[in-house]
Amino acid sequence: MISYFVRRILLIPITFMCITFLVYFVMRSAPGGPIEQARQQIMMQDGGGGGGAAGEDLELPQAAIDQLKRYYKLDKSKPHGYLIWLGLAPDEDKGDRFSGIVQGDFGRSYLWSDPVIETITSRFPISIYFGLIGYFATWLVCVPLGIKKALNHRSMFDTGSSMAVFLGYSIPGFVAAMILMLLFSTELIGCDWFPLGGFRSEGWDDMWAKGEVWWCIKDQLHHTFIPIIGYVMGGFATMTILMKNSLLDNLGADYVRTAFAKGLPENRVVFVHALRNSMIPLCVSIGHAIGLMLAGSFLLEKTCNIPGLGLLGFESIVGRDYPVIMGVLVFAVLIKLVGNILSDIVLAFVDPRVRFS
Amino acid sequence: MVNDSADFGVDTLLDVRNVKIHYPIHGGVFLRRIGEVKAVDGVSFTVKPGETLGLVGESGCGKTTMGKGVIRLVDVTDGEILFRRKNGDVVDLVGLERQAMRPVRAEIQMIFQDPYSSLNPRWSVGDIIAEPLSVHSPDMKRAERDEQVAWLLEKVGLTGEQADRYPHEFSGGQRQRVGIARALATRPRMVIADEPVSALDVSIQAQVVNLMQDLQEEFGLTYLFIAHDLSIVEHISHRIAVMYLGNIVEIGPARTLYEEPVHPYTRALLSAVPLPDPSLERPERMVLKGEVPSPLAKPSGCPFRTRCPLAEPSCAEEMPVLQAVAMDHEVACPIVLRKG
Amino acid sequence: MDVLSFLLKLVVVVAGGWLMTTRAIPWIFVRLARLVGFRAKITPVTRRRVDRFKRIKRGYWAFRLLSTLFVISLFLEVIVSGRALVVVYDGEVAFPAVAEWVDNAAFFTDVNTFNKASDFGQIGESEVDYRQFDEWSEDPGALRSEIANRTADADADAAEIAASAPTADDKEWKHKAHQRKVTKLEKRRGEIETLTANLDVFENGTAFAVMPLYPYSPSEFRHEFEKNPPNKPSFSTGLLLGTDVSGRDLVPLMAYAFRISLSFALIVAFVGYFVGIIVGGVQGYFGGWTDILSQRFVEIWGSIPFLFTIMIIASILRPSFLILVGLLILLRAWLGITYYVRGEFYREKSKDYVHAAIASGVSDRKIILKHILPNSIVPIVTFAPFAIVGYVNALVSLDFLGFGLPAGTPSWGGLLRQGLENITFYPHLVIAPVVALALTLYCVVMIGEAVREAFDPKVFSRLR
Amino acid sequence: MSRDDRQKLLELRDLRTYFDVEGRTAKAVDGVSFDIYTNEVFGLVGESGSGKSVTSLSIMRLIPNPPGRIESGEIRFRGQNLLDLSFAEMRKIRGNDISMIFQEPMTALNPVFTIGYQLREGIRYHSKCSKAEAEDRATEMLDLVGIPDPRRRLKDYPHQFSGGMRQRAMIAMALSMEPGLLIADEPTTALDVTIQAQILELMLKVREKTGDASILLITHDLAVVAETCDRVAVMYGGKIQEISEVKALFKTPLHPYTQGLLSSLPRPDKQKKTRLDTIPGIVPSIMSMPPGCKFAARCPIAEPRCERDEPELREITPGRFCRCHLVDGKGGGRAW
Repeated sequence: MISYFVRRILLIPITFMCITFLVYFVMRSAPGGPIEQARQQIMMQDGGGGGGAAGEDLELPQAAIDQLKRYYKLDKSKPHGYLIWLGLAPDEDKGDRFSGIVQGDFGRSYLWSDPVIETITSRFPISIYFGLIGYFATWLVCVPLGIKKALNHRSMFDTGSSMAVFLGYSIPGFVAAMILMLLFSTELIGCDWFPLGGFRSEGWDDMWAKGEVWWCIKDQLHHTFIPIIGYVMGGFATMTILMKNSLLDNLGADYVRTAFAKGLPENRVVFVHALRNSMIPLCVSIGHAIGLMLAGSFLLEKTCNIPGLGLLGFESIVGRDYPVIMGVLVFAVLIKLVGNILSDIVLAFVDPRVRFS
Repeated sequence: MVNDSADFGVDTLLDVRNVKIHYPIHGGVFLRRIGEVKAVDGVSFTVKPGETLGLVGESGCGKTTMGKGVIRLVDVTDGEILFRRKNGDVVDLVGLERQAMRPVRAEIQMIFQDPYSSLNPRWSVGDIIAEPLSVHSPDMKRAERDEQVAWLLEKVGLTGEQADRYPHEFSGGQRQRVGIARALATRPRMVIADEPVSALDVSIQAQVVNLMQDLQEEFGLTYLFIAHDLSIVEHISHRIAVMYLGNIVEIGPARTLYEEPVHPYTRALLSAVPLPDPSLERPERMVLKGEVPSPLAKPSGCPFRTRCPLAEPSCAEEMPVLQAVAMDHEVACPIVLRKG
Repeated sequence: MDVLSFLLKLVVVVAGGWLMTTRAIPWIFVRLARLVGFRAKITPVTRRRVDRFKRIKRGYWAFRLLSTLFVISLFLEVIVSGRALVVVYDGEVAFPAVAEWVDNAAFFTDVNTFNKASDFGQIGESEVDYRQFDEWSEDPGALRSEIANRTADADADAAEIAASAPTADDKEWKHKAHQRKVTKLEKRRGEIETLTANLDVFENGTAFAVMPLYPYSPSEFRHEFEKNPPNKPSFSTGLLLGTDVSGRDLVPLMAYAFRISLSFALIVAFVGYFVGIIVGGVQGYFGGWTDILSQRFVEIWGSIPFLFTIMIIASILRPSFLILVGLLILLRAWLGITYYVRGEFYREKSKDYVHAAIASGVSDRKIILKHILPNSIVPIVTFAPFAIVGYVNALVSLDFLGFGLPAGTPSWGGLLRQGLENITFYPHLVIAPVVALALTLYCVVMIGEAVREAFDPKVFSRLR
Repeated sequence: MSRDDRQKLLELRDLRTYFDVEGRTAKAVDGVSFDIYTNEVFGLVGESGSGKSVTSLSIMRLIPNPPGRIESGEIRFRGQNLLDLSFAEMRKIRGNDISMIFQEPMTALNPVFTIGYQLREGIRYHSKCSKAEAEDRATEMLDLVGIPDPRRRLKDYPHQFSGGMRQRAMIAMALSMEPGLLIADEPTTALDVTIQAQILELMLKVREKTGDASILLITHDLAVVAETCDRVAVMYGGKIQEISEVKALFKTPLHPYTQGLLSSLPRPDKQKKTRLDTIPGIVPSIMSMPPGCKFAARCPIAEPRCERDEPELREITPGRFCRCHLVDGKGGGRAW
């Protein structure tokens, strides 16, 4: 089993390099790179955008282009540039030091000129905040609901709640958040209860400094409510049905009959024997949930205007901010890979039968 | 064709020589080969035309793997399997390429244990029986093929009209009959029957056993009959080979083996078989201690020594070989032979 | 008359769609399958499952409804379009809507859909205004009043021109300007004459047009309203769903977006499954190192954060429909099913009926295609509806973020994006796509659940 | 000891257990009556679909519902009708007075709990003892069923046990409360012959050590019955066809079905027959049972009335019951 995990962990760098190289390659090959960006910026400043065709090279001096190329490693071959970015080849600009992802140097953002790593680490906790609350809220809803549905299979309650669950499945989380905002953040039906997006109110930091803790918490919860429902909507149908079907399967298992034959009461058989087994697939979902957390965050953070990693990724793509794009990608890939391993660890933890080999 | 067919007896149909079937086990960080399951570990026997050789043993002893190895459903690691074809050629099945194996497949067929999974649930019974025909006689006309299928169905005690039905419309015993009809479609010389009756009800078992015997007589079939049920094997077989952990421990004529078993394992196995007669005074039952060791961690020397009542320190040293105790009767246990 | 013809058209559309869906298309599929070499014969096992599916009313009717709607939507160019189905004008006959349909269906050729206005009794070199043509042909009085209006306008202008006629001592440019006005007026007079001459054709009935059910195209801007777009929905203006920020009618937008979304998802699911089944099948059937290596590859590939990657690529490529389909297939759609198919092939491969086939000398290709695949593909069917939901949502998400289909393509996600920007004042831009999306996907999920139930009915037997 | 001196432990009276399958009723158990005396091993033999397993589950009231239900009948255990008990009262009986072991030792144990946990659980539920006491009892039981190093093995999970060991653990679990009746539903079918011999021997030995439980042994294997049981009931088509002392049954089977079954077994100890005797035809489907005698269609001596009228289970000679129109008790049974 240990060798299995060692193998999995060894696969992380390989996977990581494959993916990042692929994206690096695509972005280097694509038109509209940083040079183009700089050129357009200069044109905007000079001619005010008046009739300047993008094709005219005259407006940027060759020396400047060369400098830019050098800065963005466009004068190197793609693999070489990639290795420099990764920190596995020396960077001339930094005195031939190795300085890249491996050393924790993600470069600087074009848009904000901050070090990428700082931008990401400042945004990351916000995504984690919503992701974790969302995930646990999903559990809180799905597990009891799934159990009740399984125990009342084919009853009115089951059929009725299935309708609701399927409706939840057919509406993506960000759309659900949008509906909620429409209903409860606008005057449409006269219930303007929640803010229209945002992570916190404007003056939150001031109020916090002033020690208005209650106000701050209230404000924070106020802003949290709608996005969290969006997060929950994103995964709750799958999880509820998984819980239900898994419990149903286990209730029909032979060992449940054995437990009854021992004379155990129904509650103990259902909630100890069957439930313990049917939680296994749910626990394993934690790794996937972490991956999904990020995918969902692109949409929800955009919808609810939450300045997390997802919105950062979105803005960086819109602004062609390559160092940030690559930085977010690195994070996304790492989160996903760690999530996969986490799933395996959880599985090994909850299921004594599992012996990876 | 094999060169050394000289020592291949004229009256031999199948000659299995020191066959080994090992499965590698991968493990470690880089999935290296860290060991192997020795499912079949040096098995030799011969089968004469028209006879039935029974292959018995407990689950995991390698009897099914051996059967599948003969028909090349699993890859043979080492050894030779010589087979005499209809035209008199002797081929080594182990060395044959897929393409070369194909025509031979018409002459060796197999009957499977599970009458449920051995028939494709989405095919009609007629299509199932016709498939080997369409592979081996692709030029056969549709009508002729249907005729063949109907004839085969009647041979196994079903009716030609049942060709359009699907497997789930049949009972277990009837399905097994379909399986037999499929095996006979290409008129094989040899049929490997892998526990053909153990999934069937008692009252149906006898029907299928009788059918198999009738067909053997009519078509001159040779059976390799694999089973764990000693009484059925004894009934249908001319000779019996007893397997334990990938090796044959005793081989001999059915009656002899049953009445005068020599190897301690054979004796234990026979004494464990319950008899359907409470009035029978049976000798002291020989209940074996413990269970069959995992083929992953096969004991050194004699594989049976961990459970053997006669085991001596010398048993751990080398693998016993089959030695003749009588005409056609061989045993792989030097201790018994020494004690007489 | 108007209502009657609308209802008539509606009945024709629905009945046609129904017949296509329940009769023609299944027939064609069966023929095609037999042509390719499948039996396309329903085995009793499948029969039982189909019967069970039919007994689950919700799912069955959702399937009928959705499949009919989708089949109908394949002919949207002749149902919801500003172009006429048929225009006849004095011996000129054209089928512009049909031509457009053919043009879109046969995307590899270029079918002419353009009909010059002047060829059809209207004025100008641009395309015929079919709605106006239809109005005139139904009621030549409309043309007459149009002529009257134009004449009145022209007369008024003539009077004004006459009044402001430059005298000899005016500057030359004034003369020139006057001359221009006069020329223009003459041209307008000429047009009026043409129209008057054409009045005949409209009056004696040799001009007529058949308009589609809803005579507006998704690409048309409805500027006939006084307010700047977006326009809110209202019955009085006839804008049932309102317009988007650029003034396009939401009814055709919704309809075309339905078709695009569903066909996108269907193609992605179908091709993705095709690839996934091949990969998973090869892994499961052959096993060994092929399996180990390709599984590692699948694992690495599956770790790509696909939404983010598609966003990056889309921001660079500005993808078309097909490129987006390709990207989604490449990065996601084939992956999930490989695990399943691989497992299923492993399981089926070890069953004795496969051994029997091998022992009979059946080739690998035949074993895979005729034995294992039919037995392992059936459960895959139960995943398909849920996958389709996923791909519709993926498209909506990408469109919403602005990295989806090219700007201007009718799309629910694009509308949602507009809706989010105008959420406070124009809620219809959120409500319309949400309702359309939710209803469509709800139907798909209903189908999926019914299929799952039909294939694998779960039982709860209570012990106490 | 004549049978009248012995106490009736379990009396089944006209038990009917039906299953509703796709709108039709399958009469899996259709009027089964028999008695089990204290301290005896009672065999219930039959082929698949004969209703023997459903009978045993009905006694435990472990019929999955839906689709199954106990339609009518009485199950008297020590004079008390189990079908009248509340679920709570029934639970006190299960595992305590009547316990059961199942066919599939692989799936009958919960994979995520240790053997020790599953053993202790039942002990503690019924005897309300402390955890340490339960642990001791569990260790003792494992030791009794011949599992070496029992205290350590208690910490193992079921998958770490082999099939035979799991069945031993099941027996330990079933006998830990010294039940009056042990129901063993095909306990050795999934095991090899040498292991089967071990398990059968163990079952008999352990029940003596723990307090002389009666055993209801359900099997399809007549030979197992011959080796282990005192009395036997033969089931076919959801009905008891014959009840007898084991020796008498094997000496002179009365019912044509029993006769056919016995003669179709290959007998290595006898002179070799070239062909086995067979029962023609197939087992009737549980969904469509014939109206008359369930065996009539396959019976070599059937008369027209057999297809029409269901025969009664009659006492032919004292202690021997047979459900056949044509058996009269005066040498009607054909010795084979």
